[in-house]
Amino acid sequence: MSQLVELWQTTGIYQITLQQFLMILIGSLLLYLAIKKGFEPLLLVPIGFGGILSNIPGVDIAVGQGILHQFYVMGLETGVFPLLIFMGVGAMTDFGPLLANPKTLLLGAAAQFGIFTTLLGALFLTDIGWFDFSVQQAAAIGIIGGADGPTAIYVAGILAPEILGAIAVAAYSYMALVPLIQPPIMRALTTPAERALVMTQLREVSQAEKIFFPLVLLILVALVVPSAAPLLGMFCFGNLMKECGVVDRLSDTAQHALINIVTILLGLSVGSKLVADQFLVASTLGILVLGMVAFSIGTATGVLMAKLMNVFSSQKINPLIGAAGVSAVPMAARVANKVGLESNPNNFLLMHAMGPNVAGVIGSAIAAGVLIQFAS
Amino acid sequence: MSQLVELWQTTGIYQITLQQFLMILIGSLLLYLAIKKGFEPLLLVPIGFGGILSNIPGVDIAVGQGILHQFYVMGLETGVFPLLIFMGVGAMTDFGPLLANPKTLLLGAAAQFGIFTTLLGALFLTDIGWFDFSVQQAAAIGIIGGADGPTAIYVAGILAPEILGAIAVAAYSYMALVPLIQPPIMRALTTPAERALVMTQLREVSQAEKIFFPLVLLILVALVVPSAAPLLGMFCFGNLMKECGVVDRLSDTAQHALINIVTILLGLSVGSKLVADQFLVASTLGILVLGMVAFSIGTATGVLMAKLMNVFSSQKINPLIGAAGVSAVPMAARVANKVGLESNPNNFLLMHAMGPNVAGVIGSAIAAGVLIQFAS
Amino acid sequence: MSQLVELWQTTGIYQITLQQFLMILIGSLLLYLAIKKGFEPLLLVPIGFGGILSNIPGVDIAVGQGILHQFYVMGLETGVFPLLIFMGVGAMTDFGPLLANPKTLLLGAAAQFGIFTTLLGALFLTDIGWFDFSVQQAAAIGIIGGADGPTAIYVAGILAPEILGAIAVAAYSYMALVPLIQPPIMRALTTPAERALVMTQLREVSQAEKIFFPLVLLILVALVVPSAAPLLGMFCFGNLMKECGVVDRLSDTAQHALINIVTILLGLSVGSKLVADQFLVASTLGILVLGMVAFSIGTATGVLMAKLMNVFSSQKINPLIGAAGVSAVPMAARVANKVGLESNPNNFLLMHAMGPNVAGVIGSAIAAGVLIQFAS
Amino acid sequence: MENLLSQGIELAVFGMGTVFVFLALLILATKFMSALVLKYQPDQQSPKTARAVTQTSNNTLLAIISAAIIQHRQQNK
Amino acid sequence: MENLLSQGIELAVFGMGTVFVFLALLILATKFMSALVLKYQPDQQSPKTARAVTQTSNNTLLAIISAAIIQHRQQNK
Amino acid sequence: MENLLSQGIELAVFGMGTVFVFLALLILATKFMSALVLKYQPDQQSPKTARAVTQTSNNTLLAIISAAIIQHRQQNK
Ligand code: NA
Ligand code: NA
Ligand code: NA
Repeated sequence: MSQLVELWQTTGIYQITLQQFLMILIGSLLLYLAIKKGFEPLLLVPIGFGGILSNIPGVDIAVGQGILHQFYVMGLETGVFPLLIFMGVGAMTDFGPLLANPKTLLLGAAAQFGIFTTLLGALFLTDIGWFDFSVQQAAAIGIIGGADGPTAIYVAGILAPEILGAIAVAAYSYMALVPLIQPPIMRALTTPAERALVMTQLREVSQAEKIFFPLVLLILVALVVPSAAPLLGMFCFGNLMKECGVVDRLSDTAQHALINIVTILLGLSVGSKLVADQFLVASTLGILVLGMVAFSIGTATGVLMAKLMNVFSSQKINPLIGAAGVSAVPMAARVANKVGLESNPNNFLLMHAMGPNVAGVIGSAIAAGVLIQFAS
Repeated sequence: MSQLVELWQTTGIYQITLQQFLMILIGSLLLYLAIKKGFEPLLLVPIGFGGILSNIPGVDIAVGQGILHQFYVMGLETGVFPLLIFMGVGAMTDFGPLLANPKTLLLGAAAQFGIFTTLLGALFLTDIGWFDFSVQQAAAIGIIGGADGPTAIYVAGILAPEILGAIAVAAYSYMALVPLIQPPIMRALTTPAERALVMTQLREVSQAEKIFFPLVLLILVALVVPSAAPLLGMFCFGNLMKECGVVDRLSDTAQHALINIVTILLGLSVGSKLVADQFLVASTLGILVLGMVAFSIGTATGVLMAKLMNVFSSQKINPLIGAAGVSAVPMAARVANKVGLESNPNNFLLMHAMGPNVAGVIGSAIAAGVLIQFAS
Repeated sequence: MSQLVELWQTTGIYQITLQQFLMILIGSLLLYLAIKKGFEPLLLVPIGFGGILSNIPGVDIAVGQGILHQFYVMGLETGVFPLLIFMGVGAMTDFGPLLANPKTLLLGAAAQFGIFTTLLGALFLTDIGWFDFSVQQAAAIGIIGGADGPTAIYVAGILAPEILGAIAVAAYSYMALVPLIQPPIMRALTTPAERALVMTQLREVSQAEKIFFPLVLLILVALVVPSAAPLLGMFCFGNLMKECGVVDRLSDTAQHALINIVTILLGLSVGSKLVADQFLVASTLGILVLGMVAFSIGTATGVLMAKLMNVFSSQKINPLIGAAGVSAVPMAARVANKVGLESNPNNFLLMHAMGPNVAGVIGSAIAAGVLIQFAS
Repeated sequence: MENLLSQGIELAVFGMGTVFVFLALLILATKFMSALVLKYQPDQQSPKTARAVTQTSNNTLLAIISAAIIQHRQQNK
Repeated sequence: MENLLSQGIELAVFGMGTVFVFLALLILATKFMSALVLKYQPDQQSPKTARAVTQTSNNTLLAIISAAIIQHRQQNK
Repeated sequence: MENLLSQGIELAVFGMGTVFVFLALLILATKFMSALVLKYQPDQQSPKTARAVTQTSNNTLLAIISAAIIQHRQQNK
């Protein structure tokens, strides 16, 4: 009889806490959003499933010798996983539209205002006593506004691993919500005439320019913001492998087998940070709200910068593509295209928006470098 | 001259022991069985070759800083390799036939009798003084009867790493021998009329059911047998990736590049446990014999359970598919199909046998969870 | 204001040293050679890029917790990366031409003279005080003459990791320079008539011979030079996977996803040894010169051995294929073919040269084993 | 040693019991899930089929292109 | 706490400043690089195009082979 | 330093000797193995060829299917 009691005490029904139950629901919600609603499924399926696994009572999965904790120690504590993802993303990125119209890089800069105003917002909320964020945490929260998953995870892993789970969930959820978040802001800040503006077609970009660009970018990073070099270095390496044309088999692997393997392991590792006692804290709510603010401000400043540039330049740009400066590649560029088509059915902005879109990746990586340098 | 002697003393001819020579022969035998006889070659080629490498005299390959020992420490001591394999197997598993006829899950339960009777057998042999197995070792030996390679390796790695080599060799050898071991038992326990029984065709299973099943399974594991959650969690994760339809690139990688890489490394790691002083012990013989007993009992109880179910149910099932409950996917299901065809050339049991076949994977993983919980 | 100064001091422009600047130029040179000139791009693109990353001032990339240093610790200090590459190379190697004409193995032996004379050369330069190489370093330098990248990196990683960067750069650069280095030597040592010699067509080799060969090779290594067993063991394992025909999915992965992933990581790891303070030392110059000498001597002794064999044998061999004995697969074999065609447009030596070519891989791995055994 | 055997018997009984209870529960849960799914999505078309259709069209497209090229070649002969 | 906010403002100002300065420099560097490339390789044909051509030929080849097999089959009917 | 050189010479002699002895033994072992194989499996057909045949049939099949689709299209025009 006593053995039956012992057996009963090993079950999850006996051991589960309300918090764990809630987290399993949240993990299931992430799976629902990913599978049914198509929210960034490549990351949210592993994160959501990992979150469920991490909250199973009575077994070490996300702590100690548990497999998800091992993945976390191996790849997130070391920064290896986000950097390898960034290499793969580099190998999938086409800088052609950016090279054809380099001034759109400024849009990628402007959209990073979201990062820094959110950082200030987090510190303000701490100042008025609503939350208790450190500068490191505030910086990690701000980077959600960079709208770039691996960058956010990399920065959070270095500056504030204790809130990594919430940050990753916020970053990927909002990236998926870009088609809902951005259009109202874009419409509010532009006139129909501005949205209908047709841009001149982009010039052809030569292979040589595409090969030199990642090297130019790398050298500039090395000279100006070395702390961004791990992120942008791996990104440029991936891009060079793609463009140089002599290591196609490596580039293919970086874009497929390697990035897929790392994505699975990274997603599960992030899921391991959804253990109830780390995730179900008041600050998570603050992170989710602040992340949304960061996205919205970035969208707005991107659009406004485009309008400002039109004041000074004769070659007009459609301000909608400024919103793509937050990154969220390629979702934000598609949104710019869609909103543009609403005002003018012959206005194809997709390729024009790809420039600020990849510029936003560079911009937020630079911002990440500054934050790591000064906040750590 | 003294240098020539020194040189001679570095050769393998000078250093090799009889035990090492024997183990090299055993490794070669495994390669022969794998290559010429088609015995589970995906595992037995790496295991056999790793076994030869591990017994090369005068060089550290399976110990110290040797490469195979590094693989072992990295992937088997941590449990990472078998769990990743299980994820890949999950991504290759189709639960359709099981969902169409869920009561065949009971066959997957019944076939696990082999595990526990073998555990008792090992302890009985210890009791009468023939061998000296601990409870942990007995449990690890029993799990051979689960007829599931990664489960056996995972359990042995946790409970009894010192006999991991023998257990893995036994598990994969007997899985390959299923077409020889099972048919006589199946024929002995059934009448020709029973074997000729044609089952009604399985209903179509919807995509939604296939998506929900791994989640239902996971939640039930979490609530009832949390200690089985690492194994079945990774399995369900792989299966969800396959079925959800939104992360096909991850599912493809889990089924190909990732599982292949891990299979190579796992096989070599297991091979590192074939070093002479660990493998050439009396207990290995006991393990081989007991493993065979475990398989046979599991086959028998699977068949008998099917007959028992037919007593109580109106919708009859062909008892041959009970034998597929040991798992050994998909070999055991094919055997059931083949034996069925002998009695009735129009009796296609393959799809019907796939249900108990994958049920057997779940059953032995649950058994593994119980053993890890109570024997470690 | 003081903050602006602080900001300025974080820039690379402020922190960069002349040495780092030089190393970034050298890294760029390697990229130029790889991309524009086609010098072994699969390795020199990652090595060159890694070299640039490693010399970015003010950020830890190649030291401490930096990503490239982590790759180095993970894969080069342990020997895992070169051994996995060797496995993949084994899975890509066809021993058919060698099996059809086994006596060409002697050419693969003769070409290793370059290794040992260079070792002596390095010690002689130390003796006369020009350099200060230890026996370990001299051995690692000599192995450049083996013309086999992973072997050179494996040996250097064990015997002299401090000069690994220079050795890898030399090895891959000279392998790429084979079409320039070898032909003058080959022409100098042969008469036009010798070069025009047409060899008899190779016999068909059966599948069974191809399956047994890696096992015969492995057993012989185990018996005679066990210290070469990690290298040749992994090589034979890869080859067996390819030839046995029952593990094609593992063989495919070893030849593609796995070797590509490891090549990326190995290249970056080697790049991490191009940090200025390790690479910009006098000994690097010595290594580069000695490596060139090693290649040249190996080429010469290969050709001379072929001529010597013709003295004693009735079945003549074209001495040009002796040069392929240095390995540098398949470049050296192609060079032999090309030089042969110059003297006789109907003289197709490619397949004949593949025999000594792969024999050279075996020969230098054996030499590596001896050096590791006696110099470490 | 007696102790070892009795420990084993206990393990076997509880183990086999857990396996049966678990899989019996899983039968119930699976049937319940299937019933729910069939109730709320009676005629859901699986995405797999949709994909297969696309692939077929692609193959058809390929065949058409091939045919066009063949015709083109034959005209140029 | 005052200190925390002022630290944040400093970080925001320097951070946003660095981002803008960097991307502005990158515009200049990119334009300079493109100008150099276009000056020294005005009509360089990209290897991608070359590869695409090869692939097309391969497909054509495939179509030809297919056609041959089809013809062969029809003749043997 | 004298010692260093003599150590090197010893290493070179033994090393080169080992390489030659090993590869000479490998020649013998290989010839012996090939002789054995040819004796016991004189006319073994390699699985590679079998596979190639299968592949060819697949391609033929593909061509047939393509032809059928083309014909079908032409009839429907
Ligand atoms: Na961004
Ligand atoms: Na089983
Ligand atoms: Na060589």
